[in-house]
Amino acid sequence: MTNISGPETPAIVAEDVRKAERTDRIVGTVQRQGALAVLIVVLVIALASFPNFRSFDNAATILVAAAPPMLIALGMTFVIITGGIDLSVGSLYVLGGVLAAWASQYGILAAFLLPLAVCGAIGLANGLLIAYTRMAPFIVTLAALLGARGLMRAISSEGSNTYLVQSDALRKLGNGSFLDIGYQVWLVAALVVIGMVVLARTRFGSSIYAVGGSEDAASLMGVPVRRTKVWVYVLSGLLAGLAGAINAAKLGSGVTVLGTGMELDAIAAVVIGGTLLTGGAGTIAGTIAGVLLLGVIQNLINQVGNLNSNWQQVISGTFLALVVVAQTYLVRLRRVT
Amino acid sequence: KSEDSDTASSGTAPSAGAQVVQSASADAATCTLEQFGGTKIDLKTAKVGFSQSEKEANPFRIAETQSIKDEAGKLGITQLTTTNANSQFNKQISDVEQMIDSGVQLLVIAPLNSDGWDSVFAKASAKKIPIVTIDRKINATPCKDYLTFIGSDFAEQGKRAADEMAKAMGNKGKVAILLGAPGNNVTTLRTSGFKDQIAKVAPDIQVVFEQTGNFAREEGQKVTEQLLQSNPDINGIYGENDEMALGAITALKGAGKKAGDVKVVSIDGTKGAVQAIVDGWASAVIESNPRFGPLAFETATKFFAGEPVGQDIIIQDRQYGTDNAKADISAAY
Amino acid sequence: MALLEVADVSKIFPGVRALDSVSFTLQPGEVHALVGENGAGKSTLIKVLTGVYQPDGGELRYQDQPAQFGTPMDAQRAGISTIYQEVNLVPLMTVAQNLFLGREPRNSFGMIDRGRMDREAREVLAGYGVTTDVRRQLGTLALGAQQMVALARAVMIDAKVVIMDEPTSSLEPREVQTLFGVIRDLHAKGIGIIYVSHRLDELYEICDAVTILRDGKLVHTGKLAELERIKLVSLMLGRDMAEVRREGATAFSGEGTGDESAAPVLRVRELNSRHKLHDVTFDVRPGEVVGLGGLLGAGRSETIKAIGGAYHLDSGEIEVDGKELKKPTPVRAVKAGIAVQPEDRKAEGIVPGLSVRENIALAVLPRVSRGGFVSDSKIDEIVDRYMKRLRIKASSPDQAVGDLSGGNQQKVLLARLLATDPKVLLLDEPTRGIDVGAKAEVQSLIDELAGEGLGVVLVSSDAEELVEGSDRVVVLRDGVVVGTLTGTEVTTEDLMSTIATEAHREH
Amino acid sequence: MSTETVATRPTLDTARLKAWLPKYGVYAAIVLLVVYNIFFTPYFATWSNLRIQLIQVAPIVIVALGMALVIGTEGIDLSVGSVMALAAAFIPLYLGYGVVAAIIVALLAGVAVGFINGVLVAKVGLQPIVATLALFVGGRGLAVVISEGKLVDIRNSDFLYLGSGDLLGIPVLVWIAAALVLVVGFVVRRTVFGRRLLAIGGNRPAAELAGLPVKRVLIMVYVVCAVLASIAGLLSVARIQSSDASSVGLLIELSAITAVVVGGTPLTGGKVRVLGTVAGAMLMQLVIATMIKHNLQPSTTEMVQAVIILIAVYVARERKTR
Ligand SMILES: Nc1ncnc2c1ncn2[C@@H]1O[C@H](COP(=O)(O)OP(=O)(O)OP(=O)(O)O)[C@@H](O)[C@H]1O
Ligand SMILES: Nc1ncnc2c1ncn2[C@@H]1O[C@H](COP(=O)(O)OP(=O)(O)OP(=O)(O)O)[C@@H](O)[C@H]1O
Ligand SMILES: [Mg+2]
Ligand SMILES: [Mg+2]
Repeated sequence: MTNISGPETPAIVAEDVRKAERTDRIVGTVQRQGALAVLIVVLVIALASFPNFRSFDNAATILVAAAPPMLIALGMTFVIITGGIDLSVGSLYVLGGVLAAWASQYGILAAFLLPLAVCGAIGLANGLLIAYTRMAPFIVTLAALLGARGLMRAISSEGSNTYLVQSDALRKLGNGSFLDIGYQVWLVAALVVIGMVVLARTRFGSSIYAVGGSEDAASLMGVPVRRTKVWVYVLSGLLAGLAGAINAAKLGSGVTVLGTGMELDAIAAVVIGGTLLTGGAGTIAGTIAGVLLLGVIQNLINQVGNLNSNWQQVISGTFLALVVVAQTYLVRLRRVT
Repeated sequence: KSEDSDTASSGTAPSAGAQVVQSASADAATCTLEQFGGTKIDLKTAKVGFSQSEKEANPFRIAETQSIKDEAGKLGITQLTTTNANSQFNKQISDVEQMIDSGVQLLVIAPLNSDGWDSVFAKASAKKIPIVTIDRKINATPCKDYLTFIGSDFAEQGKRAADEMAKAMGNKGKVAILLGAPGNNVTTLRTSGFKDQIAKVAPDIQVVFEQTGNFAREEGQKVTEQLLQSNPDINGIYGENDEMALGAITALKGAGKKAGDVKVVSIDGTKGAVQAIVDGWASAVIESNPRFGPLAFETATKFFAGEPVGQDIIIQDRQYGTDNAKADISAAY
Repeated sequence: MALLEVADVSKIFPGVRALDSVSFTLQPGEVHALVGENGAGKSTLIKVLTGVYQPDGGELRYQDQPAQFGTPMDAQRAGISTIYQEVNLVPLMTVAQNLFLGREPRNSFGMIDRGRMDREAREVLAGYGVTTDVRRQLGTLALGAQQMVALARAVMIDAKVVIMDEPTSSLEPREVQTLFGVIRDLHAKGIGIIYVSHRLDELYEICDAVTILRDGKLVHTGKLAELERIKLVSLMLGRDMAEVRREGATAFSGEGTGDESAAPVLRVRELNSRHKLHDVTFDVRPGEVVGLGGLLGAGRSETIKAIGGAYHLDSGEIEVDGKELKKPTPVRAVKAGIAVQPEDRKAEGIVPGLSVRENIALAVLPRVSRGGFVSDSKIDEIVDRYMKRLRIKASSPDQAVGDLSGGNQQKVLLARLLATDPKVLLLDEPTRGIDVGAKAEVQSLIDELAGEGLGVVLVSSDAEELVEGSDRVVVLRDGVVVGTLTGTEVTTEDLMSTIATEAHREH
Repeated sequence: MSTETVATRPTLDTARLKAWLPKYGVYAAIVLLVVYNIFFTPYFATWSNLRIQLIQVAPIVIVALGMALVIGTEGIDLSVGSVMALAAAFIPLYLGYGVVAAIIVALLAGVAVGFINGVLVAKVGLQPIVATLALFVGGRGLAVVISEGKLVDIRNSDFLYLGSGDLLGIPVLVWIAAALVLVVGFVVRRTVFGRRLLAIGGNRPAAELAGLPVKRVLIMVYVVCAVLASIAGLLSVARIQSSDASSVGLLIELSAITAVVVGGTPLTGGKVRVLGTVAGAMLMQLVIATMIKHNLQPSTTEMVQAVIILIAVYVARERKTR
């Protein structure tokens, strides 16, 4: 905006800075906040029409339930901004839970370290394969989805063996609360804030956007493309493992029948949050809105009550389509210049 | 996938298929309102929540949910909320928590999994909400974490299937197991019960093949097709639910087998499976009864009235064989 | 003492020897031109020098030490900074982020200091005459401005060697002068510069030494001043000097072919598009080449795309051959006889994965098919005709277009347009980034097509090309037609003054 | 899987191998697996076994064909399983009006779903994975609503002929799949639609500017994919002799995508390998069959599948040329 050009150098880009900038800003804001706008609308309607929705407890339940998906979607946001995708998170989530429950016999620290180590290692394998062999992320992580589930079944006698959480500290973490809001919500909030700072304020964050925006350009500009890619998958794996661990803490056991379709929910949340699947753009704030939106919709469908489960599916599908279409049009509204 | 999916026709035929409680031994543990620490309420005006685990996409689940709703209607319970977790365990947990938040006073839960209910118990016990779990048991302390369990004994079902299989095969031969969905308690118990009993009553029967058919007819069929290629000398197939067994029968027909060449025994008691006995393709079907409504509310009424109720209410499952299939098919669901 | 030196490097791609024992030396403070036809191996040599590719043979020495760069980052750290020919920035990131990517200023907590980054970015860019909000997405900037950002980025690090691969291909004359100012500065500081360009004037203006590549082989290296222009061209093309001498600066005949009295084949009336186009009006008669002049961002590309139905119009009328084109879409425009050659060949022109054959036939599939089934013989006929006519060099019609050199890609694109039998050709920078030989061929082709009665609209940032190629020039500024040059007015001077005076009057 | 020879300097032979492997690696893998089975799996080399494998793979092949077309346009379709469920739900409802009527209704359901997907992708501009996710979730729900959650036994023998009948000693199901492979192969290679589809996948803006009816082609592609899925759905119903909307085609989208990618079609669009897709489906089928025949547990099966997918895709991966 400020025109610092010296008197003798003529302004080369003499476009109408004012209008271009305004359009730009609005497009950016709406794209980033479209999910938030939809979320607010939905919340207002829900508050007005469902008395049971209006309680603090209900809000706390929604937040606690949204904690693991939030972690997974956080990792997914990083991955998707680089232009990748991670289908393995659902399996890693279950695996993380089983490992955490098993390791809890050695204390709470072990209960976190083991799932983080194993899921991080699988994320690392994903990342290495994707970064160094140029195999499509979709297919590499699809294989990891199968592999991690196989591993989970292998260590739980084909899933029939549910390990119980042995550590009281871990159970407490899962079901205790601070200011009446579950510990896990605070933990997730802290990680989300760290994630935001990393993405917006560190060189690693810049690299993530650069890799997704244009991989070739990024590598020519000296961005460590491969290292960045490896790291986002490691992060995604770690976060999925952690999500599994905090979920195990809440459930008190390493439940093996979880997590199917979790990766698709996470992708949906991220996309609803305005992150482009093609990479290069996206925000964590949007992802938060996306995750909460899905959680609230679920809660509302229950509030309506006594709906046959199949109708519930039809309604969720329709709602998903409506939200994404609305979001797209909000963005488009300003694009037509 | 469900452990019990079935052929057409839902609804309840109260007279034909009502659940019957196994006569409990005298010293069986009971629970009273006092022991549990709850307050007396009138069910009619109470808020009641029912959490279903799987989609109402198969007769067992349809019959189960319908039976709860019908019975509530019959008893004049107006504030019944039902949720369905669509086979997603975390959703079932938050469904139940949401119902607790909204102030339900009695919870009936068909759990998706036996473990993992810590957070629900924490919330429910704080408010002293009694929980009746139906069809699958929860691994926790009755009369404390939850009130009582009403359902079948899955290991027992497996054992009875083994007895029938041994009988049908003349105590010798090779048998294949079509397992249910991996990781499911029902699968585990129906498998262990069957294998233990076979080893006991018919040691000459070898279990040569165990593959999952995920409780689904199509997968039961596919797995059986492969099985018949690699083990053409198989004599018996144990399906951990009727659906897989029916898939197996289709595969047997496709492979040119005749009715009775391979003995088929399964669990559930759906019309289709019982019909297969009549047609000669299946040897026996062990029932697993889904009509929990009357028993669940009867137990709750007794409990709130201060009477002791059993902590473990095991229902009697009937069984169909060549002798009674034709006559009793109307009782199948 | 050489700054950067390679001896006998080779680079082999499947099917091509892109570099064949090439040696090259760069002295400190030298501006070294690297020239050659499209596909001669210039970009490949640069990529080998900067660690993008590993050579299949040969040796690299930097500051008299044997060197090997595994990645572009290694080369950058060692002080070799490069503006690559193609993509080199990230369009979705802001201008400032692009400028500082990988070396962002950080505060004491190790976090990126956004405020400082933006401030410094503004200051740096102002030095290159670019004044814009540095928090804008780079992709929304005009190509020229993007190129300037890339340049600023390359020069900002303490480089000892700056490599520029066709930096001026999307720059305005004025921007080119700014660039040259920067080069002279670097030169004075003793920094070595490798400069790749197809514009010979520029080479002679700014370079000291020259290295010429042909088909991946070194054909000449030495002082540029000692090499006659004609000689340079003949070395590049591997052709006889006399043959080259016969042809002028551009291959345009310079003779008007338009018929003054004929009814216009294209009538454009009062095109309006929010913020970009305002009442743009002009005619094109059959056989006429109408140039669209103006600075970057003047709206030339938008005008062309709007006529081709690919840019949103709020109002306006377009008539082709007397018939109105209602609600233009690309499909309708092609049907009406309009063919558009977009500015960005890679992103909007060719389909790189498909063969030459399929690219040429792409727009006319219904015509070469019956009942939805394509007829190979009909396609072959068309492909054969245009490959011959445009002298497209490909190993076979089944070669993927992405593997061709820039000039040949451009010709394939033109062939696709011509195959639709258009009445009007809209050409946006048809000779950008293609070598002298191919350029001449394209230019004479444009003449030839106009001679056959097509109406042609020509956009070119090369003022000489625009002036020599056009019968008339319509000058745009900020989406407004500010003047039309006809007859003897069609000169570079008149063009510049029209742009300049109108610009003054507006401010 | 044959190993790639590592050489310091590319010689002609390794170059040839490198060019050959991506194209034919999947066939080589099939051959290896078959050879292994012939030696180590009893009763493998029998006609009836081949027959079973072909029958089982047929529905996946049919779905994968449509998926390959969608992937060729740089899209993806998650809703195929739900389409199969919808087709399955309609069959028993309309079988009373005759086999043809039932089939037409099932196909129309496919057309409708494909149309919605196509419009969401082409006109609204949603990203394919999200656009089809909506119907992935909602479609099956709708199917189960339509069928009222009931599993219905099918007894119409004409209809069952499609699933279990033979023609000239070969199952009808296999004939149909083979015919569809030929048709799709022909469409991709020889029709205007096929060429346009590839151009759109290769460079959509270019295809738009060249005046191709991009939106129409995209909608068509999704319709074709959904119709193929509904064919697979009705054939599955005919094969298992009952219609169960809640289970038919469950998770088939992943099998189909795997088949397509293992078969060498890149997810980045612009290219469709029809025979490769068939081979990809066949390879995965053989892997699963081998596991089952050797009575391995699901955990092992899953892990082995993961490894085989990785190896197959690694070998078939496109080397970056540009
Ligand atoms: N990655 C690659 N894979 C295969 N062939 C390539 C690759 N890069 C370049 N080539 C081929 O190598 C030769 C040299 O290409 P290069 O880009 O170096 O030419 P150039 O002199 O820069 O041409 P231009 O003036 O068009 O930029 C060409 O034949 C080109 O097709
Ligand atoms: N003020 C602006 N705001 C956003 N984008 C702009 C602006 N000015 C130019 N651009 C973009 O920069 C590119 C070049 O601008 P435009 O097409 O208007 O110029 P032109 O006269 O065709 O110049 P040329 O074809 O020589 O690049 C276009 O892609 C356009 O969208
Ligand atoms: Mg080049
Ligand atoms: Mg332009």
